Order: sequence, then C-alpha cells, then structure tokens
Amino acid sequence: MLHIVNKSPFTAGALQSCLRIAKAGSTILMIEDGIYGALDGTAVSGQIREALGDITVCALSHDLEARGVNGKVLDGITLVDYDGFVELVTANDGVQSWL
Amino acid sequence: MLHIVNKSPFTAGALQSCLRIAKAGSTILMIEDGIYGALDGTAVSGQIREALGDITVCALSHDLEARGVNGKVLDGITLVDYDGFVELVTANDGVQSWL
Amino acid sequence: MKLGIMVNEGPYTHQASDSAYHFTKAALAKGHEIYRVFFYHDGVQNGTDFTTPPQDDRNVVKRWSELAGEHGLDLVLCVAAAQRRGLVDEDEQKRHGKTGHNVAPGFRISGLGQLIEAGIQADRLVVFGD
Amino acid sequence: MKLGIMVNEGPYTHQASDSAYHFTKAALAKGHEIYRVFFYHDGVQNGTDFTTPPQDDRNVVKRWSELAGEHGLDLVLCVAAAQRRGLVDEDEQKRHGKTGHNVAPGFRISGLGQLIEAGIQADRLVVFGD
Amino acid sequence: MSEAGATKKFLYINRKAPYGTIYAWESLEVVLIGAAFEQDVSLLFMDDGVYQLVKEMQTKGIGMKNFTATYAALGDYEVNKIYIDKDALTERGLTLDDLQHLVWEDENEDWAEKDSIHLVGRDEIADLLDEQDVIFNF
Amino acid sequence: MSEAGATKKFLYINRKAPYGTIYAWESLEVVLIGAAFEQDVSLLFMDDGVYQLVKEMQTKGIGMKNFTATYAALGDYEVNKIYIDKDALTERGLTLDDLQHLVWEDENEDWAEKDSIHLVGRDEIADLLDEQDVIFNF
Repeated sequence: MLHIVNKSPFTAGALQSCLRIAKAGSTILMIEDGIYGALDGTAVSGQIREALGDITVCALSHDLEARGVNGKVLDGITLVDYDGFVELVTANDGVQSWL
Repeated sequence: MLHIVNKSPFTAGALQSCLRIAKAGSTILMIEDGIYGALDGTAVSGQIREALGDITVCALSHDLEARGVNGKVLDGITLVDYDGFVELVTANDGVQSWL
Repeated sequence: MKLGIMVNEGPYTHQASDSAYHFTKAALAKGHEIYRVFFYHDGVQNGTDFTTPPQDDRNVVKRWSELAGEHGLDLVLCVAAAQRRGLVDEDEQKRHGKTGHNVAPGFRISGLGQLIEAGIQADRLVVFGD
Repeated sequence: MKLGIMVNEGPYTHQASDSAYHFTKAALAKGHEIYRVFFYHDGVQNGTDFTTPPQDDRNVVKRWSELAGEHGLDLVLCVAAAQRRGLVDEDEQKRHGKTGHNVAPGFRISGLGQLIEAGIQADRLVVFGD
Repeated sequence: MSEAGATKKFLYINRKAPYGTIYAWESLEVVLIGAAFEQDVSLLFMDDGVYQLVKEMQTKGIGMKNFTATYAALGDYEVNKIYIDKDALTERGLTLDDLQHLVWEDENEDWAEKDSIHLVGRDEIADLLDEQDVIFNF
Repeated sequence: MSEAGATKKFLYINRKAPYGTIYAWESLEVVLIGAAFEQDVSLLFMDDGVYQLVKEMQTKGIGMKNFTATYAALGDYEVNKIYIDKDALTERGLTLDDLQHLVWEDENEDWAEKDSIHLVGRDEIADLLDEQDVIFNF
C-alpha cells in the first residue's frame, strides 16, 4: 500500500497518523509540504529513521528542490520525480492520501 | 491581547503555538474547530487547566453547541456568544489570529 | 469603535466567512462601525454571485450582499487574488473578453492598499481564515 | 493501467491541483490511461475560465484545458460543489439568469456518480487535496 | 450488494471535524450517492473525524444546516460497516455513549437490528486499509 | 517613516511553508504594497513560516514562480525588522546559515549595511506582539 503525506509534520498530524497505521512493507511518499518530514536533524528525524527499518520512505524531489532542502534529506529515503510517483501508484495495490 | 484559535488541538499546532506565546493576563478565545481545545477529559485538558491560572480562556458557545460538546467544557473557561466575541475584541488592545 | 475585518477563505469550505459574518453583524448591532471588510486569498470567492446553494442551506454570498445593503458596508475583493481565482466585474469582463461578470452586489474589486488603509484607519483588525 | 484522479482544492491557494496536474501529465507520458479527473470541494474552481493570472505565473485552469484537449481527458466538476461555489455552464446560466458562464474548455459539470464510477472503473484512485 | 458483476471494496476515510470545514458534509454526500452503486462500502472515522458522529448538535447559532441526522439513515442504504478509531476517541475524552447509535436491519435474520459501529485499533485499521480496492479521503 | 501624521506599528506574522499553500507569497504581496504607506513595519516568521526564507529554492520542477528573491529587496523598501523564531529553526534542524542573508542600508550611518534578521525566543515574540497596533496573520 502507498501512503501519501502532503503536510508538514510540524503543523499537522498527518505524518503521525500515517506512521501509526502504515504496515511493515508499505511505502510512504512525501509530497508538497510533506517533504519537510524527510529531512535530517529535525524533531521528527529520529522517528522517520526508525520507520525506515520496516517501511520504504520516498520524497518527491521537485518539492524538495522547490523548498531548497534537497541537500538535507535523511539517508535511506528514496527520491522520486513525478514519473517515480506514477510508478509508486501503479506498483502498489492501494493508495491512501493522508489529507 | 486577544488570541484567537480556530483549529483543533489534535490536528494542528495553532493552540500549542498560541500557548507558548500568550502572556499572563492575556485572553485566548477558541472558535470554530478551536473549541475542541476547551473540553474536559482530553489529551490537552491538563495543559489548558494549567494555563487558566494566568490566562483567561473563552470559547464561543455557538461553536460548542454546533459540535454537540457544550456539556463538556472545562471548569474555568468562559463561554461567550458573538456579542461577547465583539466585546473581547474591543476590550483588548490587540488581536492575534493563530490561523 | 471602528473595526476592520479580513476574510481569507471562500464560502462553504471553511467556516471563516461564516464566523466573520456573525461577528460583523454582532458588531454592527452593538453600534460599532465596520470600516471595511477585506476579502483576500480564496476569500474573494465570497463575492461571486454565480453561486446557487441548496435551498435548505445558508446563502453566504447573498447574506454579505444584504448586510452591505443594510449598513452601507464596504466589501472589498483584492484585485490580484480575484484575477487568480476568477472574480470578474464589468470592467474586467470587457478587458478580458469574458462571457459575463460575477461580482455580487455590494462587493467591489480594489487593491491591497485598501487592506493597509483598513489597518491604519480601524481601531482593531480581526482576521478570519484557515 | 487505468487511473482515476480526484482534486479537492482550487487553483493557486493549495498545491493540490499542481501536483495532480504534474502527476496526470507524467502518467499520460508513461502510456497510462486517465479514466477521469474529478474535481470536488473547492477543486471545482480549477474549472473557471474567468481567471486572469499574472503573465509570469502558471495558468492552472488553461493548463488543465490544454491537457484535456491533447489527450481527450474527461475533466468533471461536481455539480453540487459547483453550485455552492459559483461554477456555471451555459445551461445553468440560462436556468439561474446569470450574466455569463465560466466553465473552461474541456471541463464539464456532472454528478457525484461520476466519481463513484471512476472508483469502480479505474485500477487506482489518487486523491489530491488539503 | 450487487447481484451481477464484481463489486469493489470502497472505504471512505473521514479525518476532519464537522462545520469548521465542509469536508464532513461533502463526504457524506458522496457516500449517499455511492450507496446506489451497490459496492462493498465501509466508513472509517479517524482523528478529528470521530467528532462527526457526536450526538445532539445544535447548529442554529452558527447558521449552518445540521446534516448529522443523515448518518442514522446510512443503515437504510445498506451502509452498515462503520469503523471508529478507539484511540482517537480516548485522546478526545469521548466514549461510544457520546456518539450517535447507528444501526441497520439484517434481512437475513428477520430484520434484526444490529450495530453498525465497530471500534477499532491501529492494527485493525491497518488491515482494513489493506483489504480495500478504493479509498476516498476526506 | 512617515513625516506627517501618526504611524502605526504593523506586524506581519508568517506561519506557513512556501508553495504548499499560497499564503507566503500573497503575504509578501501585502508587505510590498504596505511599504508604500510608511508605517512602522515588522515581519515575524514562526512555525513553518521560517521555511519561507530558506535559500536556493529551485521551483522549476513544480512549475511555480520562485518568489523568494523578493525577500532580499525588502531592505530597499525600508522593511528591515525581520524576526525569526529561533525555536522553530531548531525544531526543523535549521540555522541562520540555511536562510537568506537579508540586509538594509542605514541612511543615518552613511548607508552602512546592517542585518535585517533578528533571532528571537518566546518572550521576545510575546513582547513583539504586545507592542503592535495591527497584526496581519498569514
């Protein structure tokens, strides 16, 4: 299953709700303001690092670049472009957007 | 100073940001989905109860009634209607909306 | 007291415009002056008279128009926000060759300076948004 | 693969419509079929041809119209959401006596059943919103 | 359920409070329309979405329509699998008694009245999402 | 500042990230227009608002206009009191080096270049809000 998170983890509960429900083997894709959850050295980095053991975490490169933070991504997070986004949608059985 | 909070404390950071900045002697008015911060028995009730020592906390009665939770308001919180909202705005020197 | 109101979200989706309306009405009833209501961001959608909401629901746009008519309110839609979001008065209709115009009675399109002016002239500015 | 897209926010205010557009374009380029793009909530504002955004910014509405023209996309605005928010086609213009109509080329107004149908017919439904 | 053709498992996820935004109401409109399509429908209320089912709402003061009576009609539309995140209730100091009591009548058991609401935890929610064909997010 | 008539203290509070929503950009448009009115202007970046000032944004991939070069021009408009919540930076793993270096030229000191940005903590933010006549929230 593909989980999409598009909110900053510092102002919305979406990432926390997602992490609580996402099963081992599932994939989280961070897009839009959600990409702030993919960065190193933040108050949520430890939690993401831990999740990376069971879950594939991806972040949309275009959204990282737009926000000037593409150099700060946590090790272990996969960067994807819009093509990769499409591939994630087709490769996973279901899609859940944590709006 | 009057602080207005219109977001649920369970899904947005607005109430936390407000509580961090609101000075002793100031007033917080909870409106719209912000009124969920005014309820007893929740994960944030303790924090509000503590704030009540220094800060006046009000909640808009119409918004509480609309959401069916007017019977659950924490002791010490003042209920106001739209008239009371206007009075709070005119009685305080400044207004800050934590959007 | 002289109050300025800023509305940052459109009708129906967020409660911001409802809250601003009830606040404005209560302030007028208490004898306060509303210097201006400034609609910004998606708030400009409060000024579209193309809406036809269900009969059993409130008509957010019409309610603002009527309040403006009764009290001579100055309801201003930000021109830059309006252009991005499809609010067009008769002048803009002609200039851009649109099929019609959709600014409701009582609203006018003007610049952001009107918001700054409201901040300067009013004793309080109250912001409603998301 | 057959994909359904749901867009829940209007143009400019939220990035949802931008993301949906870039996703849709990428999916088409990879040879996937877009069964339908359904615009709900404030998403119906993506279909207003009354917008005149600044020259140096993207034109969100026109971009959707053009993509629809190139690929025969089915862009559907929810009728109930459209009525609340002021999207009017030629039929609605006549029925409600509006000064014009503001549904952009390539978009059509229809019911929520079109969203359910997209859920049934498409292999995946991807929701973009706030 | 549909007599002919494959049905799909549809899940509507509601995570937002009522009235502050319109999503709760416009989500319910989708569920009502969708009921005519005879798919295998479930509703999940998570996070602030659990507030949608609180009883005795009085919306006169805010001038909005109270749409929540419609939830009680869902059983008649054969929408009878309603899941509620129990941790979300706890965090908000709510219990099932604070919510509407939603029921449906089982035609296979002489129209016996049954509860539509099921309290679920994180693992059950994760399983619920996993088994869906289509998820609508509000 | 204005030669004649009273000036008011205007504070623009920015609490949202750029691009995910338009508030950052439309807030900046207000600041630019407002600069012509010669009030006593301050800007405060709190919460996700601190992300607005991150350097080297490349918006080509998302097809949006990069408006953030405009922040560097604020000094020329005599908008030179820019406050940044230092706790918000810390929580996000950012330092001042990650942000644009905003400056202004002080005509009273032979156009000496001075920093516009001031890091502030909660007490200073509380004081800053207290002393304002008008607060704009974005």
